[in-house]
Amino acid sequence: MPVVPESLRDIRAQFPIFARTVHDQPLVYLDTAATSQKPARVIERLRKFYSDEYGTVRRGSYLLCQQSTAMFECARKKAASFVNAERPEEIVFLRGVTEAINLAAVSLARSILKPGDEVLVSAMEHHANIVPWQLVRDMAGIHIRVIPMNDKGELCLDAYEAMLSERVKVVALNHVANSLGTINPIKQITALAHGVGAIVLVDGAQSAPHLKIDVRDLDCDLYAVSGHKMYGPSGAGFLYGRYSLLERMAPYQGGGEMIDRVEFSESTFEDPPYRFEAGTPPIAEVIGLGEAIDFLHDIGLEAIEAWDQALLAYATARLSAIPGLRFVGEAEARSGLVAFTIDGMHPFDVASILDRKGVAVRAGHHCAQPVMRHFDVPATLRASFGVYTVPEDIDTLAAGLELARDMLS
Amino acid sequence: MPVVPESLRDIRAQFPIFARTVHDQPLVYLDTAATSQKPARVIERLRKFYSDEYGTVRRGSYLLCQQSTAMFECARKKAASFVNAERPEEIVFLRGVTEAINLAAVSLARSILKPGDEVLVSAMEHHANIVPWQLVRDMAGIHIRVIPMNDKGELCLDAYEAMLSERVKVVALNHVANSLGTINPIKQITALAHGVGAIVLVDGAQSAPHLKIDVRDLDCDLYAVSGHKMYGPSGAGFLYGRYSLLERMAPYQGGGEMIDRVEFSESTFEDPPYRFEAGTPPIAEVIGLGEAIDFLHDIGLEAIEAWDQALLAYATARLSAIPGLRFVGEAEARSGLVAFTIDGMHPFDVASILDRKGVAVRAGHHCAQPVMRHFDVPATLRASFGVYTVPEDIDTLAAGLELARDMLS
Amino acid sequence: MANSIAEKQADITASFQAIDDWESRYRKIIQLGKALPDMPEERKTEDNKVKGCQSQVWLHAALENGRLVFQADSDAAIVRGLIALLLEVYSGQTPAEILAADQTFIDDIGLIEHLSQTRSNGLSAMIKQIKYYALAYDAVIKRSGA
Amino acid sequence: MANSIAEKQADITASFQAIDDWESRYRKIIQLGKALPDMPEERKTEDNKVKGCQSQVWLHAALENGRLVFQADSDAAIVRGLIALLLEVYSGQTPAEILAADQTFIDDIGLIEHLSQTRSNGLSAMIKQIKYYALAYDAVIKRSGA
Ligand SMILES: Cc1ncc(COP(=O)(O)O)c(C=O)c1O
Ligand SMILES: Cc1ncc(COP(=O)(O)O)c(C=O)c1O
Repeated sequence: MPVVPESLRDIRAQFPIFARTVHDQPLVYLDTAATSQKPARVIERLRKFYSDEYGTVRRGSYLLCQQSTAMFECARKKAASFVNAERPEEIVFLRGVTEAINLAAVSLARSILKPGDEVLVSAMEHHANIVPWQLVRDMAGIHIRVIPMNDKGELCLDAYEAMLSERVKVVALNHVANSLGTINPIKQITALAHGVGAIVLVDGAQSAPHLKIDVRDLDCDLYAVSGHKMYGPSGAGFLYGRYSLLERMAPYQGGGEMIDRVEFSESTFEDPPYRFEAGTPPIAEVIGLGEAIDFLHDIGLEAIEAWDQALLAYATARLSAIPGLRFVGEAEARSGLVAFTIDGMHPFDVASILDRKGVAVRAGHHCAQPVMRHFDVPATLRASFGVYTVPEDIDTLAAGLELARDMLS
Repeated sequence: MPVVPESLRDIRAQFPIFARTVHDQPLVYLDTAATSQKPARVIERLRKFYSDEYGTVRRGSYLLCQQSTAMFECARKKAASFVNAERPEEIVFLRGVTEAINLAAVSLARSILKPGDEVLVSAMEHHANIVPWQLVRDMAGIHIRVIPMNDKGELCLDAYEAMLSERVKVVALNHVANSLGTINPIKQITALAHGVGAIVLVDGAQSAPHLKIDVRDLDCDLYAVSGHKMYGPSGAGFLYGRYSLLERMAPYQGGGEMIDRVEFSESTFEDPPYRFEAGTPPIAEVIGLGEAIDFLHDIGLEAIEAWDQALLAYATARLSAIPGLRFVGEAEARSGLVAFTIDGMHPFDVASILDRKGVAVRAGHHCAQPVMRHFDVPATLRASFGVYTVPEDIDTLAAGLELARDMLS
Repeated sequence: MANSIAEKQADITASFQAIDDWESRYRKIIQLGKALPDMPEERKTEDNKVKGCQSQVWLHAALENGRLVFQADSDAAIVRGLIALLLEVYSGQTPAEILAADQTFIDDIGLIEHLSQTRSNGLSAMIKQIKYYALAYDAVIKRSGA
Repeated sequence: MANSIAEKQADITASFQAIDDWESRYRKIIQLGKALPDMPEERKTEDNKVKGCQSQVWLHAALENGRLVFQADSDAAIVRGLIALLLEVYSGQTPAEILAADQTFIDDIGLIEHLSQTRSNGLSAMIKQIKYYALAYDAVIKRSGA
């Protein structure tokens, strides 16, 4: 059993939720890939902001507004440094990855994509990186093509290379697949895409909580993050965009503060990132996200990454022993989760029984129906890790799986 | 000076922000039209949810998720009853009014609007109800026409009637104008619009915090609300939509949980309201908004409406005495705010001096540049009220204006 | 004569409330599911599928002598058990009886108190679907009776 | 010879820090604004407008004998006062001196500590614009000098 490293030793105590029970059992939370629990300092940051500091952002001439604006812009700096952006203006705040990809798809369709252009997505995408492209497809006259994967859940890079041509304008894929745990070789993919002049959009929903992100090293053009999966409040996330690209991108939503001048006949728009932030943003939630980034930095992303790998190895070994259990997703490079089925048992039944033992895992298609069809399963069970996960959680999960087997067979 | 009614007597004590000072002065917060301060029970609801109850919503088979979902759907019921919708499924949660109108514009453009159709907006709209229509105009081939207003800031209903024809498919206007305070006669406007078969979208950003909303009585088709202006958290609001209309409307953002089935070739979508709620919603913020609605109901909307009118009358009388002060917006029916200029003084200078006296008012174009042009002013000062506003706040404002006059002339 | 819906619901509720640990209640539900006759494969059509469930659920209804006869199935064991309970209560009742029935009993058996509130297991979707059939057939009966 | 930027900044900071109530500081700023010569109307063009301000702000720059001469104006009195301070410090300096200067003094005078952080009064936009001009003319000088 791996030993919790020094920097994570007291982490669990910082998450108030673990003081509660579920069906009279201690909470074993293994659904961080859906959303993470929140440390006390993030909750306290929200309380303090709403209680003592609350004001709207931008353009107010009074102190509360100026201070809120300064805090909001400070969160932008934190987000920029979190992904190693060149400048804070490369960060657009929004609700999360779903909105980020919708923004990118619509904005690129309005400004850059031409009829006949191709958008490549991978076979292991979350619906959030499929449906937005379908929604703009007809309007923009583009084609969506799918980069295939093998049965371990790894992208076929040869096939990818063969698909690249001058017609390919966007390559959109996740850094880590939420249904499989696969870590995709973004740097390599980006280099190839740039060879044909394509823009690379990375869905970082699952990577941001676990891996050190460096958009300059990856050399990607757009990188989307959900704050609620990385210990921040619900309702806030961000899109990193290379500034020279953001400048070429048309606005997404229209409204206040994203405009320069409004006439009924026509409007002109602000520079990025403000052009993309129409209306009152999730002010407190963005400031809370800044706090979550500090929380992650204080632990150290190297330590987080290493612990995630240790948990993954332990879970893989521990669950392999369960009769009939088959992993779905066995890529060499993985992060954050194990997904599996157990012969003869429906994931929903198993999850319902686990719930009674206090274990929160996800049963379902994980918003990745094409992945389920690839592996020919209706659904899988997924146990995903956070900074608060300990090996004992995996043991409890394993014991629960044994009980489920007993009850269901 | 009006006397604070019984039901609002202790309200101020429920808002922790008033314990603080601004530049060593007590806080006089007169920018509720931009965003409201938060009562302790809303802040506490967030803390409790994040600390003891946090989970994602929909489709999880474990207790935290099921309970979060129940709370989230309970907030939907509260929002439905707040606007007197027929059923909870008529409520779509989103970030706020800006997103609501963008959703409506894009969705209607994708499903209902045809080239040559007309969208009427009023001359007193916030940019949030102008720019979204401009963004879809070219794609949909529609025309935007403007319902004029008179110099008191009232809509010209004769002109409106004359503009109505079978070509008009949407009439989009605010219930209360944020730059003028005008209350528009929505019921009458809706009846006329329905006479030519047009859909009526109401921007309720400024009405929801002050007036009792009854979408069935108004008979409007879409009604947009920002939670952060009505004592709820930032990051959450909702769009009411008549169910039979929502069913005809195409999805807006694509992603998880809004789909039924996803293939790379095509996807099918959920029924409303889920079709319009792609991705992880602002979970805690929606639940907090439900608490804010309870807060408003506990005070009683009649009392809130009456107090708002009392403050408006007092402010109008009190500020009329200030030499050179001109009101901008003198409609018979008004709510929530007074907007004005003072001869020879720039609003920005006045607001900066007021800030030093602890008074937070807004100086600017209030995201309504066409209104500024109509009244031929670069900007105005706006003092807007909330449930915590007392007549003494207006007195402090008036004293601050006198000081500004002294310093600036 | 068949027992009334209310009587059957009371019986089921009592029999579950008599069991005081969750595990035994779950085991009982799972047993009930096992005892439920399989639905013929040809009835497991897209049309008969109940939308909005994590597991697959099929429901088929037919009117026989003024009574609604339901067949249903699921690929998940616990859901099958719940289906067995629902069929025991509703199948063979008249549309009017079904429409008049209180549907909260499933909340009362202390097994799945929270499940029916969410869209997670398709139970509420299935109860809704049963009511829809009852409503539709009730209209049919009234029209042909007039 | 003209004083250095640093000296001027130190003088201004000291003179403001000597006043300890905000009202007197504001009155002084407003007076400085009143004393600022008006910018000719024909220079108040769209091109000379500084973007991102609540009040209107215009800035014009010209190179004279290797030194940058600025003219600026605003329709708001307090901003005019701040402009007067900026021109006193920067106008007449060489591009290289401006580029090398520390621009935080405006934060130090205890009047507008928070304003320069936000986009609210155009001050930061104006300082940025001054630096842009310095950068541009510095390049011009280097090229013509080489
Ligand atoms: C890979 C991936 N992409 C996108 C999303 C959508 O993120 P959100 O729901 O925060 O918009 C998720 C989370 O469910 C995800 O795991
Ligand atoms: C009338 C009106 N419409 C729309 C908005 C935009 O609301 P939000 O910023 O919450 O999206 C506002 C608020 O500024 C408003 O006053």
